[in-house]
Amino acid sequence: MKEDLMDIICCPLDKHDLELEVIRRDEAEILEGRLVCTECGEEYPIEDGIPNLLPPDMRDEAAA
Amino acid sequence: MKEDLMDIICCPLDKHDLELEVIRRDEAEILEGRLVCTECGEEYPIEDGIPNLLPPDMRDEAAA
Amino acid sequence: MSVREEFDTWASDGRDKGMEERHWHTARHVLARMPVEPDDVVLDLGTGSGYALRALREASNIRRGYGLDGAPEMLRNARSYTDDPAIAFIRGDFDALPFADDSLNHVFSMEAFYYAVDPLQTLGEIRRVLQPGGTFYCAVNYYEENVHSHAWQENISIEMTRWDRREYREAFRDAGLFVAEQDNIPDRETEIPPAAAFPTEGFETREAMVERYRELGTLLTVGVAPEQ
Amino acid sequence: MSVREEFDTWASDGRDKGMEERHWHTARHVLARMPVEPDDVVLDLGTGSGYALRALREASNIRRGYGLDGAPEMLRNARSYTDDPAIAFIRGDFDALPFADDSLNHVFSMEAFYYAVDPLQTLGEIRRVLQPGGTFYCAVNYYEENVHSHAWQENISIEMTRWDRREYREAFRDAGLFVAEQDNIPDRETEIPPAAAFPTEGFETREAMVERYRELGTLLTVGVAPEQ
Ligand SMILES: Nc1ncnc2c1ncn2[C@@H]1O[C@H](CSCC[C@H](N)C(=O)O)[C@@H](O)[C@H]1O
Ligand SMILES: Nc1ncnc2c1ncn2[C@@H]1O[C@H](CSCC[C@H](N)C(=O)O)[C@@H](O)[C@H]1O
Repeated sequence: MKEDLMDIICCPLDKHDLELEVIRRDEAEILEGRLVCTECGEEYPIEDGIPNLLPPDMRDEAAA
Repeated sequence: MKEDLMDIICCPLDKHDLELEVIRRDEAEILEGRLVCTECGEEYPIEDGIPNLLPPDMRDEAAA
Repeated sequence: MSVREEFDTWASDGRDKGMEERHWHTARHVLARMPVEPDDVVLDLGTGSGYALRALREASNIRRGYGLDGAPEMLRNARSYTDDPAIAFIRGDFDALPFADDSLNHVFSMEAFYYAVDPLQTLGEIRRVLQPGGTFYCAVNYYEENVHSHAWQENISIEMTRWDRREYREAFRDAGLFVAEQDNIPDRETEIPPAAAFPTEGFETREAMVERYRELGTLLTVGVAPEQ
Repeated sequence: MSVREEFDTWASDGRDKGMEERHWHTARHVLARMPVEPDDVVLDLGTGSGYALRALREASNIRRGYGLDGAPEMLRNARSYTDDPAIAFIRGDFDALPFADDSLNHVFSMEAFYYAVDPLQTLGEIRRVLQPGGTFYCAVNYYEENVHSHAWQENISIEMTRWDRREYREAFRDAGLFVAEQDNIPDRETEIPPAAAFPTEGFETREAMVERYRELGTLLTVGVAPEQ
């Protein structure tokens, strides 16, 4: 995902802003990282460049 | 025209309510009459059952 | 010349019925898209023969259909084509609508809007008379992208507004209407003769006629009234 | 079974591309109607292969296209089909959209909406994320009037909502969306074999297949978000 996505996405639960933590990136985008809700603290993973913003109770632990 | 039209029509100039003056009617509707604006007093003719709600400056005197 | 003078002649010529037949090819698809409910009140702007109101009453059983037109001969004819007590005709002008604020659920108009002396004023009036969430279905065959329509002005004494697709969207928005849809509705019914028959009176080539009817067809712009 | 389990298999089977090809017959007409402007941001709900975003970028040069889907295999494939920097994919659920209030100009959804666990909740979420005047183009082949679709539930582990035309309009309104349009969009491209070929695997008679594709086609309901 690219940084500009931050302008529009939010926590799926309480709709508050997210904070970006980059683990791995290339020139174009973030490949691995975390999105952390500034309100509830919930963490959403970024995997293979795709943010997983499923509500945590729908998240499957088997996710690649 | 039928009376229920009064619920919806208004003076084309100032959009105020109209008052109905019946000259001739049958069981179903008013055939000749006048619609008078309750605000500006402008008169709009009903001719052959059709109300003429053109703004007065567009009204042709030759109208049937 | 006035709307009355121009279009009364059309009505006396039988062109009201001629237009009904030709416009129906695309107007019926426009009408089919309208989200009308049985309790709705609908205005047909520049109603001509009044066919749109008759069709809406049959298909959707709307509560009331009002046809507004500036030409008394058109209205007299339209009145004679129906005895449905829920349909009524009113003489008036597009730029000074004689309807109360928020009094209508939908406004339909086929091949008439661009005759307005001041189309922005007309759009403002439409917004005024529509209830919040009410729609304006504006269908025209005369518009910029339809190059085959450009010459029509030569045969009509009323000045016609020739907007392109973008100008329609912008004008709707300038008048405070949301734009919900824009589409070209093909006329698949007008018969197109084989290539050997061209040039015809209307078209140089078969391709031109195909473009006019099957591709460009009728331009529909749908506006929605916001909360006032 | 979960969305992931059901639809990841589809993506691995190549059914994402298969759907793209089949749905394109009607989806392209739906996309063509959307009043998108070059500066708009559009969400594709249940994006599958992401074809709608690619098409919108090409046709209308929208500013950003976001594809949301619950199945990671779908998203991985969709991502591999484009290198357009204005298109991005997000894993999420229809009932808990991870988008800020008023952040989108349009939402498009083809053959996906009825998989929502709580479709009214989804509509509420769509209204929330749309800017005032923004549109929701909701296209489905699975709906009550399309009797030929009723059996589809048997082959899918996710529970599907089967509303009729009126239920779609009412649900949109209940969620606070204006209904601007409802239409059946025929599929004129799927080939229909001659009568002698019937019964086929899918249809008892040729008439049934004609009704399914040429008449019922895709049900489109267009909602518009009011001022908040
Ligand atoms: N400014 C104006 N005010 C009211 N009616 C007008 C008008 N300009 C044109 N008209 C009417 O608009 C109609 C256009 S012809 C189209 C008629 C009909 N809708 C159809 O599809 O066949 C004519 O009947 C004409 O009298
Ligand atoms: N509740 C939910 N949340 C997010 N995505 C969902 C979902 N239910 C179904 N989907 C996704 O919706 C898609 C439906 S298939 C349609 C794909 C595409 N729009 C097309 O026209 O071809 C699948 O990719 C599936 O993973």
